[in-house]
Amino acid sequence: MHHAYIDKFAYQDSPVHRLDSRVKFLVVLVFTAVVISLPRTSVSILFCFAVGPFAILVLGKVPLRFAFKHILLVSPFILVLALTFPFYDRTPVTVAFGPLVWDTTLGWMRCFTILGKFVVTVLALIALVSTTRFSDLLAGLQRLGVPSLLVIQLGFLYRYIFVLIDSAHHILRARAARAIGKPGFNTELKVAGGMLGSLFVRSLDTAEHINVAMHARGFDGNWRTINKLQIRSADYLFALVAAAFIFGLYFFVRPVLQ
Amino acid sequence: MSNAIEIQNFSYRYPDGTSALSDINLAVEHGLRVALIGPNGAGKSTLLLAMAGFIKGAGKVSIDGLEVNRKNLKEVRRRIGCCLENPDDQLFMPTLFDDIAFGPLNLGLSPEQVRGCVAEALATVGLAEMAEKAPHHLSAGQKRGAAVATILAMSPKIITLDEPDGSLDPRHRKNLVRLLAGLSQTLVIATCNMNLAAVVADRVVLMDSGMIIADGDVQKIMSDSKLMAEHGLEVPQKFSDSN
Amino acid sequence: MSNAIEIQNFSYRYPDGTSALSDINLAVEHGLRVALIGPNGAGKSTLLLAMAGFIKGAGKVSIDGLEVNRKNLKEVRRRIGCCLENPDDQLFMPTLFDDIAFGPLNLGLSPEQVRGCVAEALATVGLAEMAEKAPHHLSAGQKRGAAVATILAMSPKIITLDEPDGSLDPRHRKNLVRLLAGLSQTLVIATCNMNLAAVVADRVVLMDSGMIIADGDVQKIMSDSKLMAEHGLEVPQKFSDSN
Amino acid sequence: MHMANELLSIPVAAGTLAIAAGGLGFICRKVREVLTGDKLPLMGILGAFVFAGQMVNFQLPAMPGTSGHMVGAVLLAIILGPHLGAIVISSVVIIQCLIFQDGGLLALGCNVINMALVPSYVGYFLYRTVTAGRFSPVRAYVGAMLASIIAIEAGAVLVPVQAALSGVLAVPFSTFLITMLGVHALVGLMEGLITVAVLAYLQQVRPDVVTDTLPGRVRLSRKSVLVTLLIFTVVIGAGLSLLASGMPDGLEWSYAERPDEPDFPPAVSNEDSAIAAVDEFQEKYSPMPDYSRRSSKLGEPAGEGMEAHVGWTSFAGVVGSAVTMVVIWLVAWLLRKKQARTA
Ligand SMILES: Nc1ncnc2c1ncn2[C@@H]1O[C@H](COP(=O)(O)OP(=O)(O)OP(=O)(O)O)[C@@H](O)[C@H]1O
Ligand SMILES: Nc1ncnc2c1ncn2[C@@H]1O[C@H](COP(=O)(O)OP(=O)(O)OP(=O)(O)O)[C@@H](O)[C@H]1O
Ligand SMILES: [Mg+2]
Ligand SMILES: [Mg+2]
Repeated sequence: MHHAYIDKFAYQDSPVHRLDSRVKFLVVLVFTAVVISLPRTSVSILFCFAVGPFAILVLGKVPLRFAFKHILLVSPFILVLALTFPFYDRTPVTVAFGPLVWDTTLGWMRCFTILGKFVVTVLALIALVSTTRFSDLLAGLQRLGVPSLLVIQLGFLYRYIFVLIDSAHHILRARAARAIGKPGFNTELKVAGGMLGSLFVRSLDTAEHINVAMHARGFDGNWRTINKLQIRSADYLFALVAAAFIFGLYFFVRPVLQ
Repeated sequence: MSNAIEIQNFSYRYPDGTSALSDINLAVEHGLRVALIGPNGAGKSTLLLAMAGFIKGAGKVSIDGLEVNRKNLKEVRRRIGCCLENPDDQLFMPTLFDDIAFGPLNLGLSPEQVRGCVAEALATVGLAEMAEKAPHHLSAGQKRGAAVATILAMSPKIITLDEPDGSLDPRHRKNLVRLLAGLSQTLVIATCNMNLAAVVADRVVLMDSGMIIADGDVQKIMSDSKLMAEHGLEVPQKFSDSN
Repeated sequence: MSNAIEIQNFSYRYPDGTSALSDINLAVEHGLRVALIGPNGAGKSTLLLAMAGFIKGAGKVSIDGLEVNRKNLKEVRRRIGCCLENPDDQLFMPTLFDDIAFGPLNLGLSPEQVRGCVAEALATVGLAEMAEKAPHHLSAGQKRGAAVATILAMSPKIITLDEPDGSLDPRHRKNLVRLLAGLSQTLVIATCNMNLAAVVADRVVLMDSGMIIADGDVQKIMSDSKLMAEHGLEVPQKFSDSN
Repeated sequence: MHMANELLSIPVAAGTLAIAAGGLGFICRKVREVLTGDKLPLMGILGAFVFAGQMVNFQLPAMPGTSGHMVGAVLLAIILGPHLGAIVISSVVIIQCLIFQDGGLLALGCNVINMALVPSYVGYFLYRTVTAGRFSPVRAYVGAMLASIIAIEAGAVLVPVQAALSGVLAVPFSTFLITMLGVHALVGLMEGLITVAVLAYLQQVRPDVVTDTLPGRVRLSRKSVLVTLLIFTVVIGAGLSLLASGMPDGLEWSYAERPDEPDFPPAVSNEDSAIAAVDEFQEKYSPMPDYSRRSSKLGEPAGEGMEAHVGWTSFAGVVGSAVTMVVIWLVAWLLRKKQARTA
């Protein structure tokens, strides 16, 4: 599966990895909100904001090629939408960039802004996820008030997505090995239903076994975990720097670049 | 002193009507290593489930002197730890540490105690540095070890293991044997691998079609080639050499 | 005549960067039974996948003289039938009959021919009466047989099997050996069970860390205890007895 | 289907996040009372199943090269009941956002509403209505089909509505709406077919799963469903009428006044009452008023002096950022190299 290993860099070690997941999450949330509320036609300020996630990715030893490859993977929907702007908004504008001056339309400007915002916010999210173990992120979310039922679900999901995706792949392989001719749509559907059904039945079995395994270890309906999170001075420092970066850009640099 | 495991006239039928166990009688003393052998579908896994009270059938099951019933269930599960056939079913938390801590936490230990338990259990199976890994990033052999560690961390008096050597290569299998041989608890191991049974067990219980066919000395049962062949098994290397 | 399987300088890396196969060269003549042995993670399963064109790496793979590429894929799959590691993955239809009929139907056989194929394949693996059962009601051993039958029903010229003896008891294992010995097709069997390899194979290929370490005579390779131990394997009963 | 951050304004994002969080919190609390520990792994695994199930694709008949796959919300709602189904699908959506970056962090509220809450409840209610009484396979299949199509459409309708309320769209609202409805009619149809196919398979091999769980452990009272539907309808209706009134000719929809066509009636201007209200709301309550949204300064060609000024500062900004990035990268590279040498 193409993105099965999105979190593989989360298991490295670096100063960014050691930061508390709650702080990182909140910083990324604020960062995203601020980037989204930037003016709709200013592209250059986005470059300044991009420095933030870029720094995290570099400090966190996440290869940039990986991050950009991933952005490409998730971009089709927004790409289509962004490309509608030039069609509907043909207001002519003149853009000057350093020594270059050229004519274009407002639609194109907004198209690029949207794409730019998309890249910057996804980059920030990738920076978060690839420098934070998902288990830590979950623990952080729980401490931030997400209901524990949801956190448990997310934990199970994270654990078993890869197991079941592997099974799905294997089943698909088995079909491919024997699906040589051109079956009709009916057969296709019946087979797909069968494959999903058998995957489903197997999921039910797995769930039953896990239930046994949980109860075998004294589970009584109350979910207990050990708190491993702890906010240290490095986290305060990071929050401070991040806030200075985000709001500094927003309040001081953005008006100038306007 | 009471026996570690005592089963009297136990029978069980799966909801779809399959009779999986019929009239099982079994007593296992403390500190013994018992191998439960038998062909596919003999009822080995079902019997292990019955011991930990996961299925309720006709008859009586006692663990460490406690009768298994709804009231005692918690106490029973504290004394018997069971490791399932597929390690993927056993490891359900996002990290190995959380997974192994799950049992001790439910036992009500303090965070420090839990940390101690986990570290010790991981060290026993040689996965000390893997604590923060996600279980789905482990290899098959490591998963198997981790699954055993989840049980060890609870230090139950009795441990049951279902096909602990499935899909392991010879080297990993040897490591497993060494690990099992080093345990001091009462062990019940269900397996179709006669060589594993022969090497690890102090006593052998042969099952087929939901019944106990033979029960006793390892050498005596496992070198009886007629009995073994009758139940779809074979004499292990260890005893066929000596014959 | 061309070889049944011919692999030249084949390398493969999984998307996560694991190098699973590096510079594999292998040629298998028609009608041969080859055992692919090696420790867990050696790359056996990956190599089998490469043969049926499920993964594309650097290098060339030819099946029965046809190069495996996108254009030839359908024709290649008609000639090579591959049975996956886990029988649950192989059986996805509601009844055993449907499952085994799936391949022949895709080959474009008429309903009568399909019925004939299915009956024959089921008879070969001894599951003739089970045709109308749901696959998940079968025991592990029966599932394994059924998975093999799905391939047999298509009568490909070349069959690859991945750990065909996993979770089987000794009797079922013996049946499997008999079944495999009775096949006239070219066979490639990946296994960590040295005894199976020793009994069934005409030729042995030893893999480790994605490379072919040794390739040749069964007796010569498998009785070399130093070589075997180095790669986490062991000398099978057959050859250790004779030593 | 996944809503993106960029299509939302801060107030809409915050509002939908609050609604989604409130809704999920409420469901979790409600379910906690009746949920036994036994259901936890089942829910988790079925969530993972939805992920895996989306990999199982099949060829569509009409359009070679495209393939359909399941969405899963309706199937889970049928099997687990609406509350548990909603929680499971919500966690799927959250994982899609956090691990796979499908849909942004701010859009999470919208996505949970559109893809989890609405389809689960709408789908379950329709399925229940059709299959009410005794179970029969035909009813189940018809119900599942209907539930799938309508539940998915209901979620899909919300995407253009949310985008329009945020005031981001360039595409005319109606065009976007029709496109979304059209695409999702197909998605819903596929979902329906596949849900039926899976139910048919289950009916054959695990009839207990299909029939036993049908009533759903957690009952949904008809009244609460009707009230929810009512609120839902009112919100959508209000949103739609709000938008409709903002479109003088009902079709053209553009934010910019068009200097190229001086006679062109400003499609949406600050005078326009409804949009102005939204606007004012945004200005007032959003922490960062999006003031440049209709800034005429940008819409018009900039004056000579202005142009030069703007051009050079943005140039400086971009170059400065690029230099900073290079410096960061170099420093990190040097540090790593030093580390490698000492290690
Ligand atoms: N969930 C189930 N529902 C119905 N029948 C079952 C179920 N699980 C097992 N059985 C049946 O019960 C019998 C005993 O199964 P069990 O799993 O205990 O065998 P086993 O000795 O562990 O076999 P194996 O060596 O294959 O693991 C078999 O006939 C099997 O088909
Ligand atoms: N889907 C995958 N993604 C990434 N790495 C994989 C994947 N599947 C296998 N690998 C890795 O590729 C290597 C070869 O795996 P393979 O499954 O071919 O081994 P094998 O010889 O079949 O082992 P086993 O005896 O355990 O079946 C291993 O290191 C394994 O971890
Ligand atoms: Mg078993
Ligand atoms: Mg393998």
